[in-house]
Amino acid sequence: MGPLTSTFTRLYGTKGWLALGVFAVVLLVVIPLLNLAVPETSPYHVSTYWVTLIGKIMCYAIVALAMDLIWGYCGILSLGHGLFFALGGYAMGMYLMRQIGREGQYQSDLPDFMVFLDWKEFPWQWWGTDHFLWAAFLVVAVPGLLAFVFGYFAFRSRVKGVYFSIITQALTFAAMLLFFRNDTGFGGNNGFTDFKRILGFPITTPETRMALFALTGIVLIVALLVGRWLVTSKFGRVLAAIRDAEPRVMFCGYDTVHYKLAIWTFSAVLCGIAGALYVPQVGIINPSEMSPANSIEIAIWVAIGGRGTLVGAVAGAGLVNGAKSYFTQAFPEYWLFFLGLLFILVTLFLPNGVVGLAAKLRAMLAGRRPAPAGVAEETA
Amino acid sequence: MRMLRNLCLMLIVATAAYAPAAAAIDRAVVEKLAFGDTSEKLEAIAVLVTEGDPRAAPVLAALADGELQTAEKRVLIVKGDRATDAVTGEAVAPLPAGREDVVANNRLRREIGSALAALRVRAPDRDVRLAAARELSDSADEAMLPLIRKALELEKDAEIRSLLEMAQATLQLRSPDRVTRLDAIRTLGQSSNPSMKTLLLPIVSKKPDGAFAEPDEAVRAEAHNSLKAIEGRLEWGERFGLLFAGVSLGSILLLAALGLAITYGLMGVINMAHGELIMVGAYATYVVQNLFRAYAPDVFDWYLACAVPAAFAVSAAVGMVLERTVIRWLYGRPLETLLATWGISLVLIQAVRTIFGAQNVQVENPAFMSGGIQVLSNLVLPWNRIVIVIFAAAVVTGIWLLLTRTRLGLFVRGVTQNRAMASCVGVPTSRVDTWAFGLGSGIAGLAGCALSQIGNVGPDLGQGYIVDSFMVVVFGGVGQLAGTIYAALVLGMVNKFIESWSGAVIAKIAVLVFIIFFIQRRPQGMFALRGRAVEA
Amino acid sequence: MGHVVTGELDTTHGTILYLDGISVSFDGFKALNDLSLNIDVGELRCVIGPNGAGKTTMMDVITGRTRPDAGRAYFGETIDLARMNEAQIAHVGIGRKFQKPTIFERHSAFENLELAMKTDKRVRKTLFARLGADERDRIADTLRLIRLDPVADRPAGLLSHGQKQWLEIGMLLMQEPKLLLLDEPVAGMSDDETERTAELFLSLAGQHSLVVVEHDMAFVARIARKVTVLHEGSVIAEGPMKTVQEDPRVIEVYLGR
Amino acid sequence: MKRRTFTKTLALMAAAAAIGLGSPALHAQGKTVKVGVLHSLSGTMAISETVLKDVALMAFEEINAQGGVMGYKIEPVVVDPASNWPLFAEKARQLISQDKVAVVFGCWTSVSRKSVLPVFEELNGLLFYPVQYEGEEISRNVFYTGAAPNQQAIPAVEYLMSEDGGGAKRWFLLGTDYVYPRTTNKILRAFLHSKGVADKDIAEVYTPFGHSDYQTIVANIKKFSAGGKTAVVSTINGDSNVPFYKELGNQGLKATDVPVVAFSVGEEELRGVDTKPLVGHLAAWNYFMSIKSPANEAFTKKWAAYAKAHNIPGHKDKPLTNDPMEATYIGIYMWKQAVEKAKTFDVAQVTAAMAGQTFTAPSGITSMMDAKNHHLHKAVFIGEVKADGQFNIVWKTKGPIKAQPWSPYIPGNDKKKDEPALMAEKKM
Repeated sequence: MGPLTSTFTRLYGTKGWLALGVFAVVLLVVIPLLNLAVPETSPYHVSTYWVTLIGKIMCYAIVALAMDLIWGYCGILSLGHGLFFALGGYAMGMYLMRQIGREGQYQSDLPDFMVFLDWKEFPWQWWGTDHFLWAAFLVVAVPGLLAFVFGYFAFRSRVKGVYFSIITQALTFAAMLLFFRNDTGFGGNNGFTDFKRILGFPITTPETRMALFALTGIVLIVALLVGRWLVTSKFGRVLAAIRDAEPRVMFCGYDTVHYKLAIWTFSAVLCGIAGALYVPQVGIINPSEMSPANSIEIAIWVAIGGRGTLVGAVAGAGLVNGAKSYFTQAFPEYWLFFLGLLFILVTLFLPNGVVGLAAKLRAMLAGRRPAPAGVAEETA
Repeated sequence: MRMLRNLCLMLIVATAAYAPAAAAIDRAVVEKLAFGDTSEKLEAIAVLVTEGDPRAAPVLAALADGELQTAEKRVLIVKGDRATDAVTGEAVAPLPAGREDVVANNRLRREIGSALAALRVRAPDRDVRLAAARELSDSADEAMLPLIRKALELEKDAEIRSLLEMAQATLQLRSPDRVTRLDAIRTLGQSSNPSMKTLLLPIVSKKPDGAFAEPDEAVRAEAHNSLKAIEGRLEWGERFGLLFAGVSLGSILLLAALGLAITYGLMGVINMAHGELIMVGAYATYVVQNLFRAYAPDVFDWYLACAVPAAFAVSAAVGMVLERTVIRWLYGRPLETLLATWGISLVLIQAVRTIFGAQNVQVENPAFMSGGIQVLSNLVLPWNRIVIVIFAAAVVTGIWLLLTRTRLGLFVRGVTQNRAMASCVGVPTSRVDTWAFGLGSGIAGLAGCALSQIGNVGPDLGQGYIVDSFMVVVFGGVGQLAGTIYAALVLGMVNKFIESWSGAVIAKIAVLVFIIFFIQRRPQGMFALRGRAVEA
Repeated sequence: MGHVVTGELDTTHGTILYLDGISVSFDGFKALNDLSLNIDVGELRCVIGPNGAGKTTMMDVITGRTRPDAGRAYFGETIDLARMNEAQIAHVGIGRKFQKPTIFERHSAFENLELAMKTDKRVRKTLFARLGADERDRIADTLRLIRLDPVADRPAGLLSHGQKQWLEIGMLLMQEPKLLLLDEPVAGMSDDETERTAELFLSLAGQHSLVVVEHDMAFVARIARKVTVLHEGSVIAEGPMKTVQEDPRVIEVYLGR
Repeated sequence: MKRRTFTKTLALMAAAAAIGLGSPALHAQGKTVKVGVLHSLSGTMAISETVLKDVALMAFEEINAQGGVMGYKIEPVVVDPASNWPLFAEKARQLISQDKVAVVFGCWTSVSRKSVLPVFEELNGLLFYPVQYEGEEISRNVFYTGAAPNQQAIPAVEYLMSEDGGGAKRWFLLGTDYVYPRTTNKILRAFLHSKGVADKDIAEVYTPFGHSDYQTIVANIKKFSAGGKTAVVSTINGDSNVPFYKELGNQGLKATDVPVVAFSVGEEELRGVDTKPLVGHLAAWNYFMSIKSPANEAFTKKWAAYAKAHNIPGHKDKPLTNDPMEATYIGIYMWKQAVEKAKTFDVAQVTAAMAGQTFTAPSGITSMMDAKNHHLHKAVFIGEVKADGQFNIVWKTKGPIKAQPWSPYIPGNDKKKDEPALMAEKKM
């Protein structure tokens, strides 16, 4: 058994790989075909509406995955992950704004809002953002660097549990207020909209949309695999050990600050990438992505799906956002009742989320006693 | 202002009783007042003032209050469903149909304000005179100079005299006589009223053509001195105002966070529905207010006496129901309480939206909480804020007494410190949990009642306070009631001091960053107990 | 930072742990008051004392959890413990067992030992770490020693209390420390298990240095060569069990006035 | 465990997707036409937008009772974008491409409009936007039935400069920090400059969204007003107005000393305020509930009856109408007229038919859709707050004013065409 095959089997069993394969084929082959090749009149046509909706949800799923890595596996609850998501989005947004060129309302090289504020040139934050590669670097670097610096100080000072959650919330709240200011140079409340093209391709054509969709699908699958690789490695076991008994890990000789910092930064970078994929698909980025409520919601996706299982996080993001999209159209006046009740019922009756429920059901079908779900409850 | 006008009105009605009713005011002038355009109305007011007829006062007051109406050619003063003829003062019944409002704008109202003051500056009642003199001191116009002079001759009261002198000085600023001008400027320099600054500024500034508006150098120098003197006095008002603003914001943060300090700080429930419990309290206040308005309008001003316990009871009841049905199953799983209570908050918001509508509802301040107390000429402390500061202090005292002097408090402290042990010694832990959660929720309700007096009452009310509340509790140190109190005051002060020179947005950001750095320095908050490191 | 080893352990004078005049106070309460203690290489030392005497705080100071307000703590001749964090201290060779067994409940017994095993514990190495055959053998040996080999794959949270105590001791052994600090190692163990633990400790002494904090006097008597008695944060007596038991101050502390 | 659940989850996601896919995308079948309503019913904007949904439904009901549009009954499709801007875009796409609505009435905030705009342009949908806004935009897919800055802000400032308005010399421009106040203040600053007001006599202050503590700002206004006759121009966003006005009233700043003119405060915003201390403060709108005209009387009565019949919380006890409600109502009727003129629901033809449509608005003025620029010609009213929360109209324009979405006070706008760019030019 070579190292590669052993890694292969370590990640998933045959069934798991099969499921992942089906998932990949649906995302990367079936949906694109149904969208692009099947005529709109056909009942099998998948409309652009569905493509953008699923694309959006996949971005959320990547964020949920990132959240699960730190919360589910390392026990660090961040209430500020929306910030990293938004920063990635803003980095990509800057590039997209530069791509508009002179097609804005004012036919200027500057984005409309800058013309409007009487700015004569790009502020320093915008340096180099007309190059895709630099923008792509920022997508990774800005959330990563911020997370690294913030995490370094917070973990070194042993800020833990709820205290950590609250200061991440303060961080994203402060950033939101900062970005809301027009003087900050990111378009204030209106943020960035009305993108025209990406890498020279017009952004609203079905082909570009599909390319973005497929790219998101690939990133999601890669993120799943990398995440899986991480959590099944010894590194993953150390993370879980930190979650369950951090002092013991320290007395074993591990410097937990480094471990936490590594996964925390990775998680932030993943969020940034998700944000960068999200912005061209939904067509807007605005500071309200950084609102504390949005970040809380990310935690909720993970909890609904099932904390500590990567698939659960993905499923949770899909379920909650799918439900939201459906409810807001089917029961526009009452959907908050349904959503609220869903949260309450899941926490009360499905402590391990939807995935936990699935496991329980299967165990019951097989006539076995359900496996002890989580021997020790998490330490907050 | 309105109260003053009403006072004066009563007075005038009283004096009018002695005057022969037949002696009416000039019909032509009143008609000009009612039917004319703005400039004609102003002329009519000037005429009424120079005549100095006290019977003109009710007509002017009615115009300012929007109570003057016309019915064809008649001019009426309409109060509720009773009307009197503005010219003759006779009662008119029944109310004629097809009445039109006589519209007053700000300019008219301003003129009327000073005209009324001029008319009553010789009133027998000292308080009325004082109010009139105060009004005149910054709004008198040339035409009133004779009236003021006459009043000064008769006036004995030192305070009123000084105000009248001030009023006279404002009018003498433009006197052609240099000495009079100098005197006037010196008099104004003793004032601490910002509007005097307004009057003095033009004297020292240049006209568009570059020449000074005031040709005399000595007068300009004197004006400079006076301005400096006024500004020096104004600065104290600003400083004190800033301090009060900080205390006031702190007391609001404190009220918002206190309930959370119990449900979260002591009980460990990450209660995201805390904001909504505040909102429930505010809506309870709204309902009580409406009941009073409908059934007991006479004692409307006392509705708060009823609303405070009602807000506490309703929020506490909601909290206890939540505790019994949802939260009790989640003890020891703090992060799951976060999710469940977030769901609860969504449900509560939507429930309120369904019942009361998405728009804000009106909660009126009782009369005694409207307006403010004039501490310095440029510093008015609003009553509602003062009351809230006192209320916050009272709530803190109440909680402290409850926790230290009662059996429930003893139980709560016992359960929060060591649940198992408390249970062993016979404390009914589950009932204590319910009561403690109810207490925290009830305090949130009290906060809602207080907040309804200064801000919006709408379904989103709670959302605006939840982040701040958590910041306060965490900053103060979880589980430390005293920490919460200090944290609220510190954050309120810091916020206001930064805001005074950087603006509201930066101030808020700065406070958040301050909290982040502070937690790095003291990861357990301001009042953390340093103790033996607890294992695992 | 993190893994900068501040010099090698130097025990040329035969002392492995050297505490001098350590004081720690919490909000005015003196948990340790001018505490001095020397442990020799290969020694098995028992520390006893009533509740609140400062035993656990002393361990906290040695392992870097609590910083002393005053005094010096040296590991060997050269390593200043007061300037290092927990992980560094663990790395230079001090292992600690908590009063309440602290293991990774959701990991299997095998994984618990794997995580504790002495190896390069930096992030990068851990990411790509694979268990070699000799490492597997070492873990298997330790599992047998602590008699957990039949339940190696069971989540540690499902083990009995005594098994958890043993697992924690096993984890300590995997760390290959030079000095073991053991806080109430036999609490909750059956007589049989206690006896086996005593044997284990006695066999360890010599190659390792051990500091055992224990309330079980029978156990202390069974293993102790030298006993230190703490009271109100200071050492009030030190010596063989017999001598200490007859010390009037010790009797006074234990029986009360 | 993870492996096993993965398959399950996939099946679950597929099932969820299938439910959505299966939802019928019916087009105007038989004698009904679908019309979208895109207003936030939850989240921060619900406070303002919910009532627009209701007034739209009222207008639909009324039109249906009169026989519908060209004989087609209107079938409203109400969705809740939940004050979430990306969700606005998603819902817009859904309304146009899934539900195939003929037209959408919706949006309030500028950012929500900016978010849906590319969707409407891409799918060639039709949006009626009913709220006063900052201008600087003309889209061929949008009709703007609210005021442009020259239909609200500039007349108000002119009034305050006049002798009747108090002859203000110093200006305190106070707003929430977002694009509408920023633009409005920029235009006003340029306008004030053109009137000879120096920069030192203009203060511009912004507060964050949801700001609720106005102690410092009111103190600053007081301080500023010591320098000369001052007026405050408030573009504070809806929700923050209550705390601002309460503070103003309580700190004893009277309208006779320092009048405040607001562009976002109407009857609905004052619902939550005790207005007695605010008497005399001003608002500028194209409609007030207190306007006396037969059209308005009919409109307010209809609304009161509708609110009662449909048990709309708040409005059933105290029905209020305001400017955006009127603008929504005008938009719906103008759309109906244009459809009937074009004899089709086709967007391009309806758009063409919209030019020059007139409608006797509840304000009593005959509003006309501009032949080119997609904005309404509207009259401007300035009202003073009365003690009962209504407004006294103290000034109004002689007749309707043409909107200038490209404000002449912003440099470069003189070159702008006063009509939407053609499709060919828009193309990338």
